[in-house]
Amino acid sequence: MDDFFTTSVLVATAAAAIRLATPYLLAALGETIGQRSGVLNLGVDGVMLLSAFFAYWTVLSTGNLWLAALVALLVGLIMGVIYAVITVFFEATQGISGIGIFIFGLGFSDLMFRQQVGTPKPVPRLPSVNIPFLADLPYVGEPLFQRSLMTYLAFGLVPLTVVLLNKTTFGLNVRAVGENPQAADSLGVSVERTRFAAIMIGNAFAGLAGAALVLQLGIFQPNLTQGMGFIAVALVYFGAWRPWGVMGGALLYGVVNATVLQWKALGIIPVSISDLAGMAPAILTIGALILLARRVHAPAALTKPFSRH
Amino acid sequence: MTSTSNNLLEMRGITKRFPGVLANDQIDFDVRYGEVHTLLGENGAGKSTLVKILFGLYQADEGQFLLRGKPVHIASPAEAIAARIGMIHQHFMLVPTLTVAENVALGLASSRRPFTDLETVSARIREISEEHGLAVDPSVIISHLSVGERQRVEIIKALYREVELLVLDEPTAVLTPNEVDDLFVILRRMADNGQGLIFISHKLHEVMALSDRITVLRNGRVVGATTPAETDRQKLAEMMVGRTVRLTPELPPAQTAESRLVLSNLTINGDAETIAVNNLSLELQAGEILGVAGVSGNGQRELAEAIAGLRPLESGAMTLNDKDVSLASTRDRRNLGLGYIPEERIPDGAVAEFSVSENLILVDHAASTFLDKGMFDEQAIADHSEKMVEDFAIKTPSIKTPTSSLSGGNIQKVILARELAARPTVLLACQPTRGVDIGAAEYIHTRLIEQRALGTATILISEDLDEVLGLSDRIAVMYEGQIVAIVPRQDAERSQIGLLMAGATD
Amino acid sequence: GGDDDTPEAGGALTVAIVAPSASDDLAFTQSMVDAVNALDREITLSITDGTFIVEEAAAAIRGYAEDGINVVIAHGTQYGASLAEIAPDFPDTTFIWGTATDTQGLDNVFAYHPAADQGGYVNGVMAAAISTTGVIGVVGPIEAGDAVAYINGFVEGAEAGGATVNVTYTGSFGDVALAAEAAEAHITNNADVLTGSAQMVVGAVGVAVSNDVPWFGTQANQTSLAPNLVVASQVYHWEVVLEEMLALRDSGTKGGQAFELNMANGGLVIEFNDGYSLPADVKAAAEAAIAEKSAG
Amino acid sequence: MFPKKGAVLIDKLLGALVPLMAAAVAFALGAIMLVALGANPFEGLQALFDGAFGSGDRLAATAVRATPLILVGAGITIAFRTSVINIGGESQIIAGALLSTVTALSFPGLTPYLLVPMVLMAGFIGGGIAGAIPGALKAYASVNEILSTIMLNLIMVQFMNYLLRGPLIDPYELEAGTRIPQTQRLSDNASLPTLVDGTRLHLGVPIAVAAAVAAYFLLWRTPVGFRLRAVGHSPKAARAAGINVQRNITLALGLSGALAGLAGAILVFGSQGQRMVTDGSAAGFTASAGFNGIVAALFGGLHPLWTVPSAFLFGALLTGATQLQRVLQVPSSLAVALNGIIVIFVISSSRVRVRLKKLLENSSLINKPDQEETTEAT
Ligand SMILES: Nc1ncnc2c1ncn2[C@@H]1O[C@H](COP(=O)(O)OP(=O)(O)OP(=O)(O)O)[C@@H](O)[C@H]1O
Ligand SMILES: Nc1ncnc2c1ncn2[C@@H]1O[C@H](COP(=O)(O)OP(=O)(O)OP(=O)(O)O)[C@@H](O)[C@H]1O
Ligand SMILES: [Mg+2]
Ligand SMILES: [Mg+2]
Repeated sequence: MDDFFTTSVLVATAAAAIRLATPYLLAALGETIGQRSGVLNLGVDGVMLLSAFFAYWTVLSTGNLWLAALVALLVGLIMGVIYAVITVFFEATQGISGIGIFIFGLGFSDLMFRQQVGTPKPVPRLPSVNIPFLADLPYVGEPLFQRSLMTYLAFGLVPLTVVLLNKTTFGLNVRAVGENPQAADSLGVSVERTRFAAIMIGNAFAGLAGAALVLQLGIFQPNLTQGMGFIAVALVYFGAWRPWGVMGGALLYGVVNATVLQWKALGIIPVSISDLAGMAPAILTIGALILLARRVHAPAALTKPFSRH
Repeated sequence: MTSTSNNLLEMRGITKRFPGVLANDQIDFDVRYGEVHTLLGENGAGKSTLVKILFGLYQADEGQFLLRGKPVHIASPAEAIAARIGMIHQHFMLVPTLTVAENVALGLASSRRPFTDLETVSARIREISEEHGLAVDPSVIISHLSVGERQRVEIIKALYREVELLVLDEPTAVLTPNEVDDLFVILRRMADNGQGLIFISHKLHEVMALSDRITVLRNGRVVGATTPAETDRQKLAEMMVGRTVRLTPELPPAQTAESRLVLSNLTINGDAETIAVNNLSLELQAGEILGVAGVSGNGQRELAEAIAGLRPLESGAMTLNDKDVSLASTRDRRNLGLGYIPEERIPDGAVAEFSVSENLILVDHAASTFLDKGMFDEQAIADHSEKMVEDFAIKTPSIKTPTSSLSGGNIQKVILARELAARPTVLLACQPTRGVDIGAAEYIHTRLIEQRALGTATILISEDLDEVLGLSDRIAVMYEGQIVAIVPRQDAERSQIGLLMAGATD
Repeated sequence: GGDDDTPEAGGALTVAIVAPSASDDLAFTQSMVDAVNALDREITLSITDGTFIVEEAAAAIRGYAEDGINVVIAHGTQYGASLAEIAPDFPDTTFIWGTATDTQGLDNVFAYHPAADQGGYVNGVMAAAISTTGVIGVVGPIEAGDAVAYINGFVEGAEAGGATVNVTYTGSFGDVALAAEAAEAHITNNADVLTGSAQMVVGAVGVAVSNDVPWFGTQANQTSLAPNLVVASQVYHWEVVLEEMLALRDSGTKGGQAFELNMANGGLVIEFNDGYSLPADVKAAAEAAIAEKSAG
Repeated sequence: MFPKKGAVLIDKLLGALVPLMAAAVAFALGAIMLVALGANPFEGLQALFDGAFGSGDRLAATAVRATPLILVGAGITIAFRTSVINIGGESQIIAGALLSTVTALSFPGLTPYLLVPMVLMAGFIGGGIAGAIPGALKAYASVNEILSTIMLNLIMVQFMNYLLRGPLIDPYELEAGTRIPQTQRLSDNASLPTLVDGTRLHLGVPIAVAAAVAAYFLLWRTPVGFRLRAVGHSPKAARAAGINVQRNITLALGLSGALAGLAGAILVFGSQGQRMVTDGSAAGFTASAGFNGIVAALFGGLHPLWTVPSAFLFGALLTGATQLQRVLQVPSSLAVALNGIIVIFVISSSRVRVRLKKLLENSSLINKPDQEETTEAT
């Protein structure tokens, strides 16, 4: 245990935690916006897989990381259009259509990978960018201010999302539509358009999450996300539909994962029970949900399709 | 006598079909500047449909209308608002988690796009409150407001948008007498300012009090138009229903016997951990109807839920037919002879998606008479349902019809049928005729009096003072979680009860 | 049923592989595909990969047998039970099954398994020698199969060289992200040499590359993953035992024997990467270790 | 009278046609993908078909493949009718498999007549518990079931890995040092008898079909199902009527999980492996039946009976995919992608169906006679 509580290890763990948290945070923030408008998207994981693959493929063939991120964003938007049409215009059951998107993403990214790439080849990873001065701070400098631009983007989007939801007209519409679509409709706010936009933004974020994952790992392989997208959805509830809360959840998740890995590496967790340790994050999330669930208020119209008749 | 010039709105030959229903049939209807024009009619007569068409929520199949003399086509609420038409729905159109200001700002262009400009909005709201005497704080969250206050917010929304034509669909269904009076003052002032109002209500004294003109619908057709001067409640009722109705039932003297329900020192918490019912005691006799009068929000709802077993007691005890039921489940209480007609017929009283038949057996579905070797005996259930539909004159295409497509009054009859069929010894009836047309209301009242004759002990909780006065052997007035007075029928007086409801202690 | 076959010695063969992971995973499955391609006979090869599920694999195995394929390689321990049911129905077909130490008494089934610990030991010796911090990180999937054998051998060799070895089993064959973070964790605990087993190590290799840390591979030659950081890979040359099996088949023995892949029979080979400049003495030590293991 | 019949007929027709059309479109897309992969779509279809129905044995394989989908699907419909969404199929399958495995390990010598029912019951119970947990969490702690079931999926996989590597691992694996994470081969007394010799068709198949039928009767012919549906539509009305909402929510997820658990037991004792083995992922054992079951249920219009043919269809798709890969060397993940597309189309089509219905009814003669009814009714 002592060799865990050394500055170098703790700092490294913190760094790992933030690295791990980045894709979760991006995906969960997007999902938050969608859910505040009353749309549950369980397809996040599928969208992440697709965008991750296409980002990887782009780097592989062009070597351009930024192009890759852009491509991932586009993939997210395309999936956004599809999901929006399914849920907003066809008023499909959201829980299940999300699963459809997930299964499709899982299969199609796998298919594309086997056809186009096959052998996983490492690609360049995002360089870490040091923030002047801050980067040199003791302890916090390395984990917080020597990160990749994707990480800065993810955490920078948190306050932006807060402003978007609470200070803009669009945000007001989103919150109204997620609580009482009939009321919004009766005041001439287009429920369809608002939800459509919210879904698009949400999926764009999911696309970025996929990019972040690949650009941090420098590799892709089938089912790369291993269910990250689903956890991202859980984090939205965990964060009580508030961006800061969601960020807290993502960080907590990152910390637990990073710590478990460190402890495995240090032999603090014996190999014989390493699987049990792997349950920790999920159990923690459920525990937190049990404590929080009663207190928080979910968007009243969440998962409820809207129509006038 | 209506010439386009002084007409704010003219609807001509409006027809609207729904699957299996002709909701509006060639309706002509107009509203003049500065008048309150009332739409009257039974449940399902077509009132809401007509105004929903006006507001762009539904599209008419036939007919067209002129606004300020010009033909217009309104495809959506947005267009209606643009045309300075406002609508106040029976079920509030407010976002409970947002503030008053945010609710008002919703859908309006902001001066600081893309950002909201709540300061300006709040300021304007205060001005409006001033002008019209509508006191509300723009910064409070809706869910913290009383029903009456929410109603005010709805009106502010309309005034903020400077509507010229305001539609109110059963705005008073959930208001208390005092709140209704306040509302009418405001509406009258708006009319005097030259705005036109369309008013929908099932309460005839309101209609008589507020209207300049009255148009009566039946089965989607206009069956007559009149003015308060030319008519009275009795005549109106007959116009609506198409037959004579007895508005005030007469009550044979009660033959009270042993006590059925005893509430001793009940204290009950409200939703917000506040004390809603405070040390309340009450005894209910067989064969009597005890009316509970009171301004809503004084603990009636919590009391009812506690009696039904849907809300725990903080302290006190409750016996039902001499059994202590303080901790008993709803099912146990029902098995002990409790019947319960909830305040909200949908979603509390009946399952909207269930067929009429399914709702009729919602409580007793497991009764042996409906079962055959553990499985449902479809035939037995069908027979039972058909009988209920007939006995209670429920207007429905078939017993398989989804309950959601019945009118409010008929849904209420389904619930009544179910609860009475169980032959309750104690009946808890909450707002049994809210939003129900007088035809149905009269019918429900007769049924309640029948039960009384059969020895059922009934608690009637209602905000409709006429109903309470008309039906009760004793009237208990609730104020701030306590019963401030119990007045016997013979010496009950409208004005005095009203004072007690308002908290006046003599 | 396949009865139009049994070709003459050394003649053309139809071979099929059914394997649990991707045929180009640079690990377990690819090692077998490469091996079959390395056989010097005229062979038409068809592959069904990514079928970890026994039921799917069984369908494929039976399907190939029905199509009259001469030799069906069931490249996964878990396929054993299905084989026990299918093999008897196709006496003319040779089934090759591994990794397994016995043939379940089926006379048209050959079994094979690698002594992966041998190469592990040699890699361990080299790792200990080139490590300056004396700390070495190992990333494993779940503590199972030849991964365990390799890692145990590696630990033994490295500790013989006086290094401390930290082993992390991520708990999954698939989770690249976890493998990567596990590698990062090792590096922060100042490991300056890494190795690992199974298909998810590509994640760990990525980390090795960006931290410029040497890497030891196993199962297949992983040089392509990090051209100048992979020191050496233990490569499975299944063709050695495959040749023996096919020879037996030609001579009419359709199965019934189990084979071990080891350094003695040349089935396990340490392939050094010329892209990495390995100190002469270390290479010498490695060769010594190889000789020792080859002696058995 | 006629018009109502007409309406019902139209509804039924659309009900059957629309999903099929949706599936057709999805398959068209699949064909396009095949072309993109440079394969001849007709050969592809041919291979799919041949792989699924080509021989008695393959037909049986398809049925076997459909079995867990039927069970999970039936469970999904029960949950859905109570308006709880069960994404936890994977964890419930595993829980059932584990408990039945332990049972078989504990009484290896027992006669099949006892042991087979016992392992099936164990699976049912194991899955039931894994389902009831999120059920209770939702009912009593208002934890969203979608999340708790997802989390439980993650937890159960790790738990399975732990058991199969440690407490339950085949002793032989330890001494041989190969340490494959699998149990020893379980007692043959527990294995499900095959119904047709020379095929894989085993007792699990009829059991699954029976379970689906039972689910149907439960939901629409018994008070238990009545209560579940009442709670599903309107918890408030149910509660006011004296129905225990919390208990019924728990029950719904419990039953849903129990059926999945039964599937888990069948996966173990109906398979040739006759043992549990893991590759570290859930799919490695369940073949994603927990998710594909949702697809099957959906395609069956969330009706237990329709789930059976629909599950068979997806079973065919999945077994066919193996052949597809063998013959055309097309990755079997194509089938997965196709599944996704089918879900998307079918789920969307249900709305299309409603729109079509409204259209037909409003335009056609259907409502006119009804009007007279309503008018003369006064
Ligand atoms: N969206 C709809 N779909 C189908 N039928 C409808 C719809 N809206 C109304 N109807 C039917 O049209 C008829 C008229 O309904 P409407 O709401 O206009 O009655 P109403 O006069 O408002 O009744 P109430 O006094 O109960 O409010 C009723 O039979 C109702 O069932
Ligand atoms: N989708 C629908 N299908 C059939 N009838 C409907 C539908 N929606 C509403 N109705 C009926 O249209 C009428 C108007 O609906 P509204 O919201 O005004 O309720 P209501 O009739 O006023 O009853 P309540 O006063 O209890 O709300 C009601 O009779 C209702 O039953
Ligand atoms: Mg109405
Ligand atoms: Mg009404």
